[in-house]
Amino acid sequence: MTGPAATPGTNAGSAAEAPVMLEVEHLVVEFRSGKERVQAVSDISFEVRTGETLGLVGESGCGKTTTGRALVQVQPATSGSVRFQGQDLGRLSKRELRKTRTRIQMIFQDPISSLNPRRRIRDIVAEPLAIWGTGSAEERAAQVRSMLESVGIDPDTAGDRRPQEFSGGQCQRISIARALMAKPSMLICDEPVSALDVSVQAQILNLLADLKAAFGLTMVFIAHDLAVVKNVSDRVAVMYLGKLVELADSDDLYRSPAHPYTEALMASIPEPDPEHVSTHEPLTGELPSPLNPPSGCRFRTRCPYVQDRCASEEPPLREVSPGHQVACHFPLRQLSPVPERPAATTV
Amino acid sequence: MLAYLAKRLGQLVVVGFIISILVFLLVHLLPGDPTVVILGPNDTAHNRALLLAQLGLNKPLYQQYWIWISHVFSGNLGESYVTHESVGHIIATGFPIDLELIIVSQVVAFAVAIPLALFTARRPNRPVDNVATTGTFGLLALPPFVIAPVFVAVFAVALKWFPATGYTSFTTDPATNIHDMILPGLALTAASIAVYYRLLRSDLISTLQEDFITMARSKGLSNRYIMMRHAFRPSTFSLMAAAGVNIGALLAGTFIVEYLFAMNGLGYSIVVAVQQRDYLVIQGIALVVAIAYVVLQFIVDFLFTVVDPRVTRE
Amino acid sequence: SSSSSSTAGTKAQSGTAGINHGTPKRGGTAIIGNDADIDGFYPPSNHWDNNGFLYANCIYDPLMAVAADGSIQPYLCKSMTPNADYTVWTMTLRPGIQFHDGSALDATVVKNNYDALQASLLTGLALKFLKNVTVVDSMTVNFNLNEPYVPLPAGLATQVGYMVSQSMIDAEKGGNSNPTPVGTGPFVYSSWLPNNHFTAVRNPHYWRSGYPYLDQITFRPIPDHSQRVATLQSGGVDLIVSTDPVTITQFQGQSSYQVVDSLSDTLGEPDMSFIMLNCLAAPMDDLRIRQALAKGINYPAFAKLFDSGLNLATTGLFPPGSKYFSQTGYPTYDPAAAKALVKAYTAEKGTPTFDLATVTDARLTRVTQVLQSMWQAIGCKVNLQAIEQAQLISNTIVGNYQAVTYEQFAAPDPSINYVWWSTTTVAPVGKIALNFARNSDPQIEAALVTGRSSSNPSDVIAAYQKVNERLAVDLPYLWLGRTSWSAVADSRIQNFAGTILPGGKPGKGFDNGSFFSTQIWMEG
Amino acid sequence: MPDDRELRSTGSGQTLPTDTFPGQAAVDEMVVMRQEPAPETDEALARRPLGLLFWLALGWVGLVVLLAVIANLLPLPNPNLQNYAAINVGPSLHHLLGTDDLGRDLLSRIIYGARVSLVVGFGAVGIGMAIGGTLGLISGFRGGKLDIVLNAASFVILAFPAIVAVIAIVAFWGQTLAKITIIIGVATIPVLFRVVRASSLAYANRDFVVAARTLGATSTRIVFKEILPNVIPVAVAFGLIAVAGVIVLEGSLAFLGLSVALPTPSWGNIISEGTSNGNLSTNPYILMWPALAMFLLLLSINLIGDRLRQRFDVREGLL
Amino acid sequence: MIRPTAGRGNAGTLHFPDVSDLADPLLEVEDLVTSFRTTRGTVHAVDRVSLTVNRGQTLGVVGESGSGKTVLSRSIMGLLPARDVLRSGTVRFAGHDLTAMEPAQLRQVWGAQLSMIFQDPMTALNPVVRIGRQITESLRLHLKMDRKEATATAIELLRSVGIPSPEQRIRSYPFQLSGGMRQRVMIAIALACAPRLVLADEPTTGLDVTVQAQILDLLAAMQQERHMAVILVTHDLGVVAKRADDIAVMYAGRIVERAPTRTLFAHTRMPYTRALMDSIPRLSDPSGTRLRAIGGRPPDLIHPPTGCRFSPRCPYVQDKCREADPPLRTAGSPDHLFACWFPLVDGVPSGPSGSGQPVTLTTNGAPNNAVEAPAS
Ligand SMILES: Nc1ncnc2c1ncn2[C@@H]1O[C@H](COP(=O)(O)OP(=O)(O)OP(=O)(O)O)[C@@H](O)[C@H]1O
Ligand SMILES: Nc1ncnc2c1ncn2[C@@H]1O[C@H](COP(=O)(O)OP(=O)(O)OP(=O)(O)O)[C@@H](O)[C@H]1O
Ligand SMILES: [Mg+2]
Ligand SMILES: [Mg+2]
Repeated sequence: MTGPAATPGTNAGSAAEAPVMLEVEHLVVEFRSGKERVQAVSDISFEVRTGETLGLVGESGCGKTTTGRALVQVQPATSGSVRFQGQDLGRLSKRELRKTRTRIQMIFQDPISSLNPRRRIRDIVAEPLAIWGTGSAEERAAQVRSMLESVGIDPDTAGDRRPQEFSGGQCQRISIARALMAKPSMLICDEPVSALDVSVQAQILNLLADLKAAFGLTMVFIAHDLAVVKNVSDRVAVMYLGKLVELADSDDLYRSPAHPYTEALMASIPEPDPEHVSTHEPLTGELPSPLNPPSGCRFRTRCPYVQDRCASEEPPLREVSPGHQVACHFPLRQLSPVPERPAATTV
Repeated sequence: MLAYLAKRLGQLVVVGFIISILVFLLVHLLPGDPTVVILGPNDTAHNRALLLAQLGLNKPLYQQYWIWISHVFSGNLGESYVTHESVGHIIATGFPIDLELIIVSQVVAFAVAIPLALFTARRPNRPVDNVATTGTFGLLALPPFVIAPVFVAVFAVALKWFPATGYTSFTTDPATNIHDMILPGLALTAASIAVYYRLLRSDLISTLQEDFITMARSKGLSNRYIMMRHAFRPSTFSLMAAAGVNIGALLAGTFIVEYLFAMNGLGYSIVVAVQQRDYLVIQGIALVVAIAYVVLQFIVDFLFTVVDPRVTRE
Repeated sequence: SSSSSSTAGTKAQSGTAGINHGTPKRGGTAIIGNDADIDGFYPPSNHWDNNGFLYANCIYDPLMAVAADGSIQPYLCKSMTPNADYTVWTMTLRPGIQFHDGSALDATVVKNNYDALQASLLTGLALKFLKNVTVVDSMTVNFNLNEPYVPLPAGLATQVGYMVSQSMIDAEKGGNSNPTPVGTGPFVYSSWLPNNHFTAVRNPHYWRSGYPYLDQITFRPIPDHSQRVATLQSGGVDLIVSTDPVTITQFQGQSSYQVVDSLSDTLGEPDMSFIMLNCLAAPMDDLRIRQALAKGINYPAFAKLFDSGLNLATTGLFPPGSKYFSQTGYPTYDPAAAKALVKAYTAEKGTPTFDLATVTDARLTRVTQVLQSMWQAIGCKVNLQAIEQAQLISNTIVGNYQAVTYEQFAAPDPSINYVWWSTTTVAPVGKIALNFARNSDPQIEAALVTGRSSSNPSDVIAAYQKVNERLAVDLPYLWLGRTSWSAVADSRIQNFAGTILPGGKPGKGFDNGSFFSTQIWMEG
Repeated sequence: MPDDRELRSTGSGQTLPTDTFPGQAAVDEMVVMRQEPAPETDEALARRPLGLLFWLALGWVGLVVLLAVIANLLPLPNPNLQNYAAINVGPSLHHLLGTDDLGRDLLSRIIYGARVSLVVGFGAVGIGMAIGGTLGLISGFRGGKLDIVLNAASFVILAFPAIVAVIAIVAFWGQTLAKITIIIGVATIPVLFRVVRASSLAYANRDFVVAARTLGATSTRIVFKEILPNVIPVAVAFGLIAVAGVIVLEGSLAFLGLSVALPTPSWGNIISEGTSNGNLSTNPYILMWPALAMFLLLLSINLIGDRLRQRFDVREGLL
Repeated sequence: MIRPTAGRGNAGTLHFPDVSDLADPLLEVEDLVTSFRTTRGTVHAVDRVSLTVNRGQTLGVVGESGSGKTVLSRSIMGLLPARDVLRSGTVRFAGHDLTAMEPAQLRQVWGAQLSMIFQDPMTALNPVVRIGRQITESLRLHLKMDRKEATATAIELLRSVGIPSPEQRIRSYPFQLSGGMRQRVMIAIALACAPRLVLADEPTTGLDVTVQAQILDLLAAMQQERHMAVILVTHDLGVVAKRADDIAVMYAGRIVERAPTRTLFAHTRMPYTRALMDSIPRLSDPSGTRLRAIGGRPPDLIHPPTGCRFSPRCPYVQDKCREADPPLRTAGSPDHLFACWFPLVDGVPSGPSGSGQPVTLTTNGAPNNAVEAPAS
């Protein structure tokens, strides 16, 4: 199954031709504590086109959140650049950056803590307008109302209340509403659904899809639930220990992962179906410490297909098929094309 | 660790230096000067000029400061203008008194506040808790100068359990020393009990709401064990921070109690020195107190790291 | 023996508390609670208050001392005789007296003592009349004066009469400003921890053979009055010294305590409590205001409030019974007259407004509150100031005050107070003046000169009566009473207020808060 | 310079120990457990019973404040009027609380004394809060050099023996109520600075602050709109305890003669008078009444603070 | 094997013999009610829940957030706040009624016989106590081990839950571990004394799939080894699908459907369960597929809706649903209980019934023997 990617989803039709909105080059983020340095993100590059949704997946602690925060410049990059609509965000002055803020927004991993517990929902959502002094008080109130309505929150009962009076799902929607009030062209969503139960999760994913359709929103969607990522993304990037290991169209990636880590990820997905039989051995071993990552390929310590070369040489990210990049010396696509999986049985 | 110590030492030097300048300026800005006290009624213009020259107080301030601070660095704090006692000796005899007062009062405060808080935090706002709260606030409303005479009337005059006044150093006679310290220590203890009790209680209440307490219960551990081993330690931060500030304030801040109990501690000595414009004594004590304060904060910070491993040094 | 019996016994013998003539016992340690510490033991560089003399009387002996009859008696010296015009006094020392370090008391050491005293910034002023002291022979010195000074022996019963050893003088000259005290006194210095305790032990080689009775004497300064009382009651000290009249009423009549006080002391010049007015500062520069203030004090009420009625109305420097006593004509309580005076003043210069300053002391702040209330009742506006001691002294010296509480003038002889009242020591406000009240009265000056230079006792008495009367006219001082010194001892302490001078005469026992410890003994 | 930042936790996102104050740590957990609230929650919150004690306490504080304010209008004798015919009389119809050793009416003195105590207590803490609190808020949020410098300054003030400074300043400057309030107020600045700074620090890197920044909020806006509302409950609760502390402190200064000039009554100096001149044994009422009034006020203030905190506190009432 | 002394007859069980018949269920919960008194009103967090768990079996409990899963498991344990809680009903565990036990007796059961894995490993581990001690303290308490023995056992336990170099890790504090490791430490603590029943409250939320799989496998292995029963609480149907023998679906404090896992997936009766399953994004669906969310919101547990609690959100709601509360009952297989007036048959609701009697259903040829649940 080589060749062009399968027909993209309904909403990704023009993504490939669309102009690049976000361009990440050689991004490195380091945390320092005392003498120790943790490279949470080590040298990753990717781009996101206008109107596209890029999914970002990977093991817990691999640097997804850090990447997301570096994109919106709340986490300073150690090196590398983030270009947004042609501007290098890292080089902007404080004032210029502040102006750019409205166009690129982030939904934080923990929706509850990203809302000020002491402020009323109405004020929180109106904050972007208040900051920029947009419109009169009444205009703002009207905008807040319509935005709350569109994220499925009743503005009449909710407006006067404070975040802690809402469930996680509602908080998530409120923080989405706030992010959208700024009318961004790009939205970074950091695990917006991981703590939510399936029904709330479904509501939010639908909402994002609607927004994307309505506003042509460009998104980076971070999650660890692969089914969710697949559902929302046009393309998916897989991270492992601070590195980008695979990047492909989502259907393509799920159909035939080229990196052993991606394959292991797919295999570990619990199917909500008691009849489903898993074909792969689950991944074993602990995530190596980012303090001293393994030499060569970082996945080699847990890779079932490891070879000598993996320890000595770091695999570069390269294309195995058009639009499908992988960082592996022995990508699964070349060694043995993965047989198409039997369609999961549904009830 | 070494780097940390070095950094701390650096802080100590800087803070000590700033304080030395401030103290120096402040005492020299005080109205009146030592000649008034020393010469008293013999304060004639002539005598005063002579005395000022004798004491080196006729030099420009910055020179005086320089002379003083360079002596300090060679370990010489000078001597009292009034009694001619060496400042080093005043501090050496006074510091242990403050230290003992602090130890006695704080040990008692902890000994009362901690068990009380451990006892009441499990069932807040119950009668026992209300009684304890009321009681500790009663203590807070009674300043040491009220408590001291009452204690003396009861425990010294009526019961003759403890001496009414006086201080014998520990090295001279440990038993008498401890005997002497009880009442003044208790007079200082009251306010600390209230503050510590309140802080620990409220922190304990928060801690007891933590999941890890339920987790500990789910292991079948006894309530006592949970309070002691699981709840207490994570609840001691405010307590330690408050104790740090409080103990710092007690350093040379015990004037009233030392005055009432006729103890020549630093608190008493520094106030007397201020009243007598005994510059070198004030400066010496203030400097030592400042250094002690920095060291104290160092200890508190260190205790933080002991109590909570998440807190790191640097 | 129980105190009641001993007190009763004492009364049977002498009629005075604190003076016992029973059989003395040897040994024991007396612990005395006093109100503050000495500032040092070297007479040239310290100034001694009652506590200073308490300590000094243990370590040192004075050249002269006051006897119970008011006469000045030789102590360390054998005799002292003036020349005809009282400008040269020849003193013969008692033979065989040794300092604690074994050195002998001779003419040289006395001369060296005076050289040091004269050179001192502190004591030099008090010895202004003294040209020098010269050695005549090993046991004889001459005091050569600049001017006639008749009451010189009384002057030598003060701080400048206490002789220290050559070793101390040398040590001081050598740069040790705090030399170990070495005297000829009944006790030998043992330890001094300022503001904690002072201890001296029996001098086995004391020249007054048989004395002292005690093995050891310890002084513990306890600054707070009630705590000092509590310490006595709890047995922490055997004797306390106090200025608070409450002490007297509290303990008088209690069989287990003996109380002596200075209220009936008629010798020399007593310690006076008064309000000092700055005669050069408005509104006190107007005599009418000073008069109004004097008339405005409801003295009977005042005495009842403060001295429990013990302190008799005071009209001047000398109490009835003193040889200097006379009716001074000091104004009595007359609110109507006071109001009229204030009214007159107000009409001219506006409401008299002034600060009444005091040190931060519970009793004195109470005094000032009462005075404020009384003076406001006659139409003055009084602000109370609590200022700490050093600043208060400083203010009074330069005249930066209007009215201030003061205690002063205790002296074996009134002449010693010359500088405080002399017109020669007045200076304008802002300049240093020893006449703090800045009262220039030529009549006082003349009387004072007579008082110190006349050898005729009746002239002297007349002179000081004149001073006293003039003060009642000029009103630089509003008398509040005598400072009510008292000592309270538990029943074990004997004879703390009775001392026999070397010549055999009884000495002045309790002298403004101090006493000799030579003949104290302890029972049981 | 000493810097709480050293005490930061590493990893694990738990609240920082130095920055902890009761009630913040488990907010998140709680929210997970919270069910969709009834629509009238805000009113319900307002109706949450504060307890009889709270109202008693509030009543007492209110009464004290009211009496102090309208003291002039009350049929009270002049608090400084000395009546030597009625010295140290016990409580009676004529003198409800008795008189002191100068025959002054104790009730009147205590009511007028409340003025001083309240002005000093609230005024000083107000000053400390306005300056120390504001600096703490900014310092905790901004960090960096500013924080280091302010910390060092607070440290220097804290390490300086306070009594020396007070004696010096009072000697230098005088003893009016306003001055005493300012002096004590200045002394509380570093303490309040550190408390507020600690909790500001705790919020400085919270997600909602970061979120506000991504929206383009300026630092000033973040400090006042995002951080301040969170710091206020802690600051108020601590401030109330500080008020209690300052009222007692004024008493200690009065004991040393360093507080407001006499005969202006303050609870502190009435207590101080009650312990001197033998009054403790002859007339214990002098000490007792103001001590009682002060005790009840402290207790009430604290109780109010406690209950208010409980109410503001998101977490309380869960378990 | 985790620990040589584990199993019956160890010191900890002496006070707590299993008095029930081995064939009887290990845990029988009957009419368990747990409510919280709050200032807004009483929150009926768990409402008349009955369930049973057999030895060695796994019961999955699923439901939306806030449906009472955590409260249920804490209520079974008896670990509820001391005040403002109402609990009634019985919890029989190994033949003993836990609700009737004194705290001192309960403490002998907790940790030793019955243990719990808490929902959030971040907060459930004491941040200032080394993990070693957090494991050994219950060993020392219940199994009377000495320090050395307990430490050795703790190391073994850590090793068995897959923590590398446990000898060193035992000295770590929780904050020094990654989220996955902490979760495993929690499991090690819960398993330390070889309890008969483990209540695992969302043991894998917030973990990525690879770690999640590891943990679930580990739990299953231990269960096999020790014949241990597990209540697996989760909102992720994917997790329970292959791990549980039975599944109970909770909604608004009640169990609304209960069946063996396969039966439940194959013949879902409750529209709610169905809706839950439908809202899961499927890997098999192409990217961008619209999800079928459940409309509306979970009910207010203070004023729950009358009738069927799911009725306001149920796509097939009928008048009856709003009026009468459906009892828990069976249809088809006797072990499939559900609370719905119009249960689904092959994905479509059965017809309305005017009689108010439970509808008799025939599914997969099962006998027509609907039984009213014994509930009140
Ligand atoms: N403030 C920090 N200081 C030090 N290390 C950090 C910090 N924040 C993150 N890290 C480390 O950086 C790495 C990446 O963390 P990040 O939060 O980006 O992971 P993630 O992929 O978002 O994980 P998760 O799925 O758990 O959210 C981890 O090893 C983490 O320990
Ligand atoms: N202490 C309490 N006081 C009042 N209400 C409570 C308390 N604890 C839980 N609740 C309520 O009980 C209900 C059930 O909560 P529970 O935590 O059991 O839900 P859950 O099913 O575990 O949800 P999640 O999936 O989010 O963990 C919720 O509405 C919650 O608000
Ligand atoms: Mg993340
Ligand atoms: Mg739960």
